[in-house]
Amino acid sequence: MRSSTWAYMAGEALASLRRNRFMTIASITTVMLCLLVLGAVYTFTCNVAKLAEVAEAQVEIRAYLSPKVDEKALRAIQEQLKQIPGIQSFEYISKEKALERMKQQFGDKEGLLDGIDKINPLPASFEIKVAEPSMLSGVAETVKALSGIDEVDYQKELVDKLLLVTRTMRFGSVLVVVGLGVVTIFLIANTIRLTVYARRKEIAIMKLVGATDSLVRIPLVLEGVLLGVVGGIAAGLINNVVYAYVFKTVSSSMPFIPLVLPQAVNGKVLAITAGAGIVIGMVGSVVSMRRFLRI
Amino acid sequence: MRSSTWAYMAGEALASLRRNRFMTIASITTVMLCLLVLGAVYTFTCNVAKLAEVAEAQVEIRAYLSPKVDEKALRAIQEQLKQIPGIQSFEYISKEKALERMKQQFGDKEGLLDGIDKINPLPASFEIKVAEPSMLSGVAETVKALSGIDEVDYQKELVDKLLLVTRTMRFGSVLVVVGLGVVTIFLIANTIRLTVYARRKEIAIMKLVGATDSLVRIPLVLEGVLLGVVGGIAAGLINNVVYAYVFKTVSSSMPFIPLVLPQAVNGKVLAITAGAGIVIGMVGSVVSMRRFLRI
Amino acid sequence: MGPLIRFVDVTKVYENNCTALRGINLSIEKGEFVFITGASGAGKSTLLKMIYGEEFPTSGRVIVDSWDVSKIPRKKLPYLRRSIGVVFQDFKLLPDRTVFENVAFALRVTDASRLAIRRRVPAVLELCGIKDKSNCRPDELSGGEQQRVSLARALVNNPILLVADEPTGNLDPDTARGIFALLEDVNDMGTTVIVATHAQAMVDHMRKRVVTLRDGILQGDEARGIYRA
Amino acid sequence: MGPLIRFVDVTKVYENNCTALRGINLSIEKGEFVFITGASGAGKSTLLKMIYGEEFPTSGRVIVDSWDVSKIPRKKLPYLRRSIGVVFQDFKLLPDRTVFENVAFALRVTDASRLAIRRRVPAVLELCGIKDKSNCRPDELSGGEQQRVSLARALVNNPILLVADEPTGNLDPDTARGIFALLEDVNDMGTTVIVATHAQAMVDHMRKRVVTLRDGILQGDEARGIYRA
Ligand SMILES: Nc1ncnc2c1ncn2[C@@H]1O[C@H](COP(=O)(O)OP(=O)(O)OP(=O)(O)O)[C@@H](O)[C@H]1O
Ligand SMILES: Nc1ncnc2c1ncn2[C@@H]1O[C@H](COP(=O)(O)OP(=O)(O)OP(=O)(O)O)[C@@H](O)[C@H]1O
Ligand SMILES: [Mg+2]
Ligand SMILES: [Mg+2]
Repeated sequence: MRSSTWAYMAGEALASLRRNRFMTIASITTVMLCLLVLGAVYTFTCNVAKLAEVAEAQVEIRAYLSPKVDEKALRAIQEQLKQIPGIQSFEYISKEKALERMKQQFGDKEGLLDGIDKINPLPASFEIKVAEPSMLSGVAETVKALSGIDEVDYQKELVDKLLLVTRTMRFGSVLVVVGLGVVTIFLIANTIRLTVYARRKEIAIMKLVGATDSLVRIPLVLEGVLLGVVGGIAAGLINNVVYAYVFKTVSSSMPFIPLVLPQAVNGKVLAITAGAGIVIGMVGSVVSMRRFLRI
Repeated sequence: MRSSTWAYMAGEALASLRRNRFMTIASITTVMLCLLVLGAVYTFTCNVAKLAEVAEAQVEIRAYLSPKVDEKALRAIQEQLKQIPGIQSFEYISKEKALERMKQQFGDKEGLLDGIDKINPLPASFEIKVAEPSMLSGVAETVKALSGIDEVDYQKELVDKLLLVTRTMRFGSVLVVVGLGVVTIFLIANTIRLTVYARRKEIAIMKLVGATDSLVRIPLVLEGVLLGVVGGIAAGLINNVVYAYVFKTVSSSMPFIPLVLPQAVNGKVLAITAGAGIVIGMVGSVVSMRRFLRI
Repeated sequence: MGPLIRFVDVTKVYENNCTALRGINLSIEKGEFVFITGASGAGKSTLLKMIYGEEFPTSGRVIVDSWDVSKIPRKKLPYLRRSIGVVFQDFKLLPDRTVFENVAFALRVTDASRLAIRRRVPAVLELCGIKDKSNCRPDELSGGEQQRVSLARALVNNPILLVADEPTGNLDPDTARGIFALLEDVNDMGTTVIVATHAQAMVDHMRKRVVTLRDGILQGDEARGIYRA
Repeated sequence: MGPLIRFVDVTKVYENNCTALRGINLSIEKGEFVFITGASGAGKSTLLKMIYGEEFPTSGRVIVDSWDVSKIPRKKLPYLRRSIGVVFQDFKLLPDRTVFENVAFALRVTDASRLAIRRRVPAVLELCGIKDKSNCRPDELSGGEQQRVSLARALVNNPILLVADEPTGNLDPDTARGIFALLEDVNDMGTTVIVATHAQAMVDHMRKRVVTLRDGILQGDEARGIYRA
């Protein structure tokens, strides 16, 4: 095709968007709203994943030292712990610190535990964080085998529960995003099909006058792409602005809730919405046109 | 209008759905998918509210008894607690029980605390649940004033955080449902507008042949209502089945997660989706028709 | 009683500034048979559209029966249109209904009974020679067949006024003659008939009143006239 | 070289079991001017539609130029259609484009240059007497004007074959005469012209080949014939 034909097709796509203003507005808002929801759910999902991660990072192994362990033996154990793969970090909790913590747990009423001070039945211990919650039992075994370690405890039940929940959360949110993605594709494709359907007679006329499939299809596909890109970018930007605001509000009033940084997620959201807009707009118009081109 | 005209209009709505099969399918799927998402989010929201409620129910006041309190004084305090409005329930924790609990908190290593047994520095206490977390401070004050109560503690900071989070969750989920409701209205109305738009020429012809607005409008509105009701009920039923399944799965594998009973939410979801379908279908078609009737 | 239709100083300027009619003054009595002639684009269709309220005058007044069409309230318009049968130049058939349903629709708008519809529609289809196509949709018909469906719809509820815009443009001379004979019959039974047409031979043969437009101006109005453009 | 168009035992039965053509055998040489006549519903439009591939024969073969239209691959169809100019009975104008754009579209499909479009389109609009409506959309035109736009579009890329289905049904006799003169000119310059028409006076006056259909059967084929239906 000569370049003026390409120029014509591009111009035609734009002109058609202008002429069918009603349908243009209807489809852009549809694309935008669908992708807005998709983007929002994706952002939410990222935060769920982050929450799961933070929760898992709380999990730790407590290794109680035998009372016989002296300063030198302690250092030896520390050296050994550093060698064990899967241990991310560990902290030594002396007998005194353990008692202090216990008192704190009982709030203001420290005086009540005063009697215990002289005895201090609490053992010294290590608090060990592992890189992956799944490594817990392995690391626990290894640590238990070290000489000087009396007992190892990692609240297996609680950890198992936690892992079950976080895994379900991750799986559930992937499921939700995929499901919503499918819904979005359907909704946008449906709208584009309706706009193409509304023009089936024009398509037939063009074909009868001798237009090739491409000459009919390219402007319409361009139209679909333009609808998709405008709606998608709008959805992405709105999402970005709103999330930045939510992040600011929540992290100032509830700093203890771990949120994903806007910088970390906004780019992806924009890419997803714009990308989905383009692809669905294009594929949607190509597919919906097919049957009307058979003339 | 005579009854045969009404019959005609009803028949016409059905016939039109059949004739425009393509648009019928497109709009029913749109209605269904939109309301599916709305229903799912509503169900999720109910569970968020439940979670918040359960979390808030964990909040309790601990009132420590002075060591001087004897059997009779204890009974007097219990009587007084029963009178205080805002207290939902309370439990007496004796010194022995307190110690036992502490031992449990330290897991397997009970032996280590053996020495403490003879002393038992822990005080007896009441665990008090209030009806509303907002009543906490008031109830705490009242309880503290009782004779025989040494100290009152309710982890104010933690409770404040919790209340902030649960309140935000509740507010957030209302916002999400409302926002998504608006999106749903737009999406469905858009689709219905496109289908009405596709028939603007037919509407014009009917008007030119002498049809009143009602004769054109009623069948089209009936169509919109049918689309809405079918899509809405389908969405509601799918939601119900899926949630029943999710509930069964989660409550058997993760019984510690508090989920709303399907019986408690499914009816509402069905009512919401079917209701929204009908209303949006009806209003959507009435509104989109208006400009095409001016002929 | 005055004339059935009166145009008083009617001018029509379309939105694109195209002036279709200029200062038209015209009276048509009840029971008349009038041909409207004129070259393509002279304003014949525009004139007819003002009678049944598809277009409204930019200035001047159009009075039909007791209605002032130029300022009829939207609510009343359907009642005016029902009393007028219109054969549209472009047929205006409902594309996804059968021939029967298309014709029946003009009865349904008048809230006619089921029985009336079942009796009247086939009779009119027979009259227009398309009874065998009752169950076809318009896009399954030839051009001339569609035109006759449009005519059948215009006749079906015995209008007091029949407005036909080029009702035989797609018909062979024989069929056209039949249609004109039909229009004459309808007129004989009291219906006022206004026909915009290019069928010179028919106009010349029938010797009815001929109103001629040229460039939107009323150029001629002869009682027993012949075709002029 | 054989004839430009050949119908061999062509029968057309539409999906609703309506038989539009039965065993048609017909040859049209390059450069001929042929009228197709016949009553409304005789099958004229169906016959024409088979030439440019809007409908395909149920049995038999249709050969146009070097193409076997009855089994042309979908990909090739546009190229056949471009070499044929068609005036559709129902005009088939693109509703949301101007007259200029509608006519230009038939050039665009041939990948014509911008210059060619700017030169050729106004010339053809002039020829058909609708140059002053260049910037109007079809719904701003009278019936006859739309018909002439359809004609202009058919002529614009100098087709080797012009197929006109009732091209003067909405035109006054004077304008119609002009159009027929135009068709004769085009024919004189070498284009084969096939016209389905009910314009008895014109057919009788021009004395060209007349092919007559009746109920889908080829009823007559006279070299210098007169109108028959
Ligand atoms: N909707 C419209 N908008 C703008 N201009 C219009 C419109 N309808 C008609 N016109 C113009 O008004 C003039 C008269 O049109 P009209 O349809 O009345 O002609 P007509 O006499 O019926 O012609 P024909 O015999 O070709 O049907 C024409 O020049 C036409 O272009
Ligand atoms: N798409 C279709 N589906 C079914 N039947 C059709 C279809 N098109 C035409 N017909 C039927 O085929 C027959 C021939 O139609 P055609 O359009 O060829 O007639 P025609 O000679 O052009 O008539 P006219 O002069 O009225 O235009 C008619 O009886 C018509 O009802
Ligand atoms: Mg006209
Ligand atoms: Mg025809």
